Amino acid sequence: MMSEEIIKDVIIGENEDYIINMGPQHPSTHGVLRFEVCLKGETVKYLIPHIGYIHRGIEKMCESLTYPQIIHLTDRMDYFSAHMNNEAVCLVVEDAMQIEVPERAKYIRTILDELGRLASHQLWWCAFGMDLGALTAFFYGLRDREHILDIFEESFGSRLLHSYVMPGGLMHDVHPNFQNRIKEFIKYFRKKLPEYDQLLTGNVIFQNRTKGIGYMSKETAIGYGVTGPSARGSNYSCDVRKLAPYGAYDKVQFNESLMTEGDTFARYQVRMKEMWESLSIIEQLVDNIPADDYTAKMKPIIKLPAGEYFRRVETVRGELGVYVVSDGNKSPLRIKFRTPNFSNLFVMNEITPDIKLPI
Amino acid sequence: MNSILEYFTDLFKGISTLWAGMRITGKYFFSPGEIVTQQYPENRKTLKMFDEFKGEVIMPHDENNQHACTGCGICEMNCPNGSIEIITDRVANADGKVERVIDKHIYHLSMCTFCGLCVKTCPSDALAFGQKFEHAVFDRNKLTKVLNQPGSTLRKEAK
Amino acid sequence: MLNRQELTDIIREFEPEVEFPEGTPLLEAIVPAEKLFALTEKLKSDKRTAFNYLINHTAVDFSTHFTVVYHLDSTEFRHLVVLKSLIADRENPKIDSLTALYPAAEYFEREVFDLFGIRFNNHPNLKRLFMEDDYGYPLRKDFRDEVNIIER
Amino acid sequence: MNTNMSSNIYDFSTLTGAIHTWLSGMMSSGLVIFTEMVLVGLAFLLMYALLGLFLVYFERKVCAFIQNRVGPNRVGLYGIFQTIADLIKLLMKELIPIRKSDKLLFNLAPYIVIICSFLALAALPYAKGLQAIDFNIGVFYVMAVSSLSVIGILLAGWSSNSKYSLIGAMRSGAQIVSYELSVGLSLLAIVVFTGSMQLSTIVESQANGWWIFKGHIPAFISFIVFLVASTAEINRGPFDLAEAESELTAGFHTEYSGIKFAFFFLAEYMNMFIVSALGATVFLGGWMPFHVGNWEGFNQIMDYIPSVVWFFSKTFFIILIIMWFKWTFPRLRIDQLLTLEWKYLLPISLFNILLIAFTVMMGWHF
Repeated sequence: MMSEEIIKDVIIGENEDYIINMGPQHPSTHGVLRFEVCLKGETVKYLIPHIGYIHRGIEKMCESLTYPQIIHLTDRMDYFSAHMNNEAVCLVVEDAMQIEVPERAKYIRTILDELGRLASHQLWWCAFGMDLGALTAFFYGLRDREHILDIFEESFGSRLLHSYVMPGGLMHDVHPNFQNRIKEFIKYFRKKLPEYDQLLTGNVIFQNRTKGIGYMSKETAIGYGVTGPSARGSNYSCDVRKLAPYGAYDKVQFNESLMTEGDTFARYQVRMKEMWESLSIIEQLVDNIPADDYTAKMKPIIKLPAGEYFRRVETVRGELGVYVVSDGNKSPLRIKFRTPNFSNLFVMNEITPDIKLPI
Repeated sequence: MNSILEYFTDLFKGISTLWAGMRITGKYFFSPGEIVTQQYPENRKTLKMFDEFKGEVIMPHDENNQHACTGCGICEMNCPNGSIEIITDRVANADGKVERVIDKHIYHLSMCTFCGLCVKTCPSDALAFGQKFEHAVFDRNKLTKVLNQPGSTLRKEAK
Repeated sequence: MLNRQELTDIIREFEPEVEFPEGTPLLEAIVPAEKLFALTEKLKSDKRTAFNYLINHTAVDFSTHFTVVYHLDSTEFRHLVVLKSLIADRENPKIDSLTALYPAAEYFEREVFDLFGIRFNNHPNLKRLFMEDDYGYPLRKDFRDEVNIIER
Repeated sequence: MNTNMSSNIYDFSTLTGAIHTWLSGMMSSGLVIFTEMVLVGLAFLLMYALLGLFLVYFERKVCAFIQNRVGPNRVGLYGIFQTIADLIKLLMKELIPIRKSDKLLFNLAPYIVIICSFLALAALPYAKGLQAIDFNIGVFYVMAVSSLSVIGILLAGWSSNSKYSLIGAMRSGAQIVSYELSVGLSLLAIVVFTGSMQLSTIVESQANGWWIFKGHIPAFISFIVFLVASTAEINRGPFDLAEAESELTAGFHTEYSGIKFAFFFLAEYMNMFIVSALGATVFLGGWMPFHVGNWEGFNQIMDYIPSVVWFFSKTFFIILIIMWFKWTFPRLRIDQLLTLEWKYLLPISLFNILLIAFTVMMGWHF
């Protein structure tokens, strides 16, 4: 006698997990992580993220490097928010040594932060479109991002990993063309951004694919430590630029983009709004860069007084915390980067079940 | 009745949003002037990098084959990846004093991350960034370069 | 938003054994390891403090002992506290897990376990996050790997 | 209205007739048929290869222009030999055997897919008098044959022992089976107008105007339905769920390499050609030139353009639209795909048939 349970279990295999791997070589994960996705039909039952494929032991390396040398490593943690990562370390060092950064440096840092945010959001937009199958979006996003990278290249010589922010200010002054180029770019991009909306945001296929998918409540976001645009889509106000302004953020008017729906489309809209906000922040700052020194006077060898320091900045993807334990030497005893993606990723298992496979 | 109305408004709204997207792509299809890609090897002659471009670390020499590097080793100390090695030599100068001169300034391009700390910290401004960007070679050893040219000497500042 | 003194008083009220070091930029509280979970539970559930957001959790190796560090924030009041616990036992370091209070702690703790070898009691899934199972604990000061790490 | 007088100069039946009489003079009648079959087969093989190569190149150029790029431009002038270079690369690639795969079915699948697309070519009228077999059920035949390729896709997905392939194949099966309905119903609209399923008759009936103009709004609706449904039936974006590369790496042909992959690739492009050619024949008048009412002079000029040119330009117009779809829209999810078919396309086309039957009954069409 076979009971119904046994028939279901053994013969039909109903309780058997059908697991497919998304990554690390899968086209949608680009070699950085692996999702172990368990399916029932086309519906996701559960999803386990596996990370560490590009873990480079930066924290260990930092223990034998001086602070200016650490900065060039922070670029590589998240290369789309290289400036913000640099700035986070610089803020810690400046805090600890009590250095007053010149206004000019603060303004330029803030402009660079926002330009970096724009460049990253453009790349996010095009990669998001590509993952959904709209390949043309990918090229439009990259086309516009090129203008920002050109601005970066003209001033700092590199397009992606520019260790340009130094403790005390900047590495060298910006190119004389800097302001003009930014103004040109803003004029150009204000015309192109509505096209993004027409191509993807309004599209009925796109809206059906994203609305109601991956719902994350505010409590889930806080509990898992999700920050940045992902959390702001759940009406969780967590913008460090507003909460604890650094740089020149206290001198500009901007709104924190919040959405209440908490689904993928809300998170998408938060980022689209942030692009407009970034444009307006840059517009407010670019004409008012004060003529000043680009850096404060710094000692050739930077030694932090013994103690523990913690600073947070808002990177593109959320809150980056830098925790430094110094014993008075020129390199830290322990440095810990609380990266936003580490926390943002692990909420995946909470929000993905019961949605269809193309996430 | 309402649901039927909804059905048709949904349908036509959907079609209009699709048409909006098709207008954008159609516009670009018929405007070849918007093409932004560069024809890389063909435009080598006209391709000009920005002045600040970090292609590789070079040591500028003047027309007398002289450079400004004193061999102090600050760049070596500041390099986070150990991509600079300096070999100094002790040579007796005209006055009979023994003085430190640079023998070889070795630069491993393969390890360099272009952070710019060596150029920034150099006290005598002996290093700079070059404009060359085509670094591909078939032999990894070719990426290790000696920056000071053979026979070059230290530039003496006019006192 | 409570200021530093008020927070100090509240924490002292919850747990009299807590020490508060002077002259730190943020409010720090050194908690005995076995009291950590109880104190954090109170800090989270109390209406006045409402520390519901674990920003950061890590450990520091001071060669003589480990310090486990928690940065707690309140999304309601936006005040911040740093909780620390000292673990003197280097051979078999152990501390209570905070996963029951903060889901975010699960992965922070797995990372700390992976890099320092500190075990967390009551952790639902304490496996190594990055490294292989038989690899050492790389962020300990006495860690040596002749093959993969070149020391200068 | 006798407009076909001047287009007779391009009538291919004189050419084929001449070949037939020349061959009959040399050999027995059975041998003549055999030789003609071989000739036709060779001609189709050549056309298949050339069209496949050209379509791949065309697609790459179209998507490049849409995306502000130049597209292939290195191999030959404007990169016209790029696809030939790709083909040589594919031919030289290793065929990777998959462990625990069903060897027979795994090897059979690409052939099924490519044979199905090959079969459909036979019934299409390419020009006046240039048609391999003029079935009296031509529309039915083309549809039946082109929907057979789902068998090959399912076999490929099942036999390659890969989860991605299996999911891709299952999706593809569900998709093709359901969209087959809408394609059929939208073509049925024109069959009702014409009263015949023979493709040559359908073309002849459009001598005084294409069905998309003659059939008023119902014909236009069925044209739109046909475009959408046939795009879905040939697994192209935005309906390319079967090979959604950001989800299933490559769907049902994940495990294929070399020439077997090339077969799938080529068949996909040829299917696109076949549905476009069918659409052009049924809705846009096939090889019939464009005529406007009583403008005799204009119509005369149009007649001087060869009918082959008319056929291929119409076909490529539809191909261009299908490519425009692909390079604009994001991909649908599987449930939305089925919703679109069963909730929107099918009721609309059913209602449309009713409308057309009424129009024909009242004789309102031209």
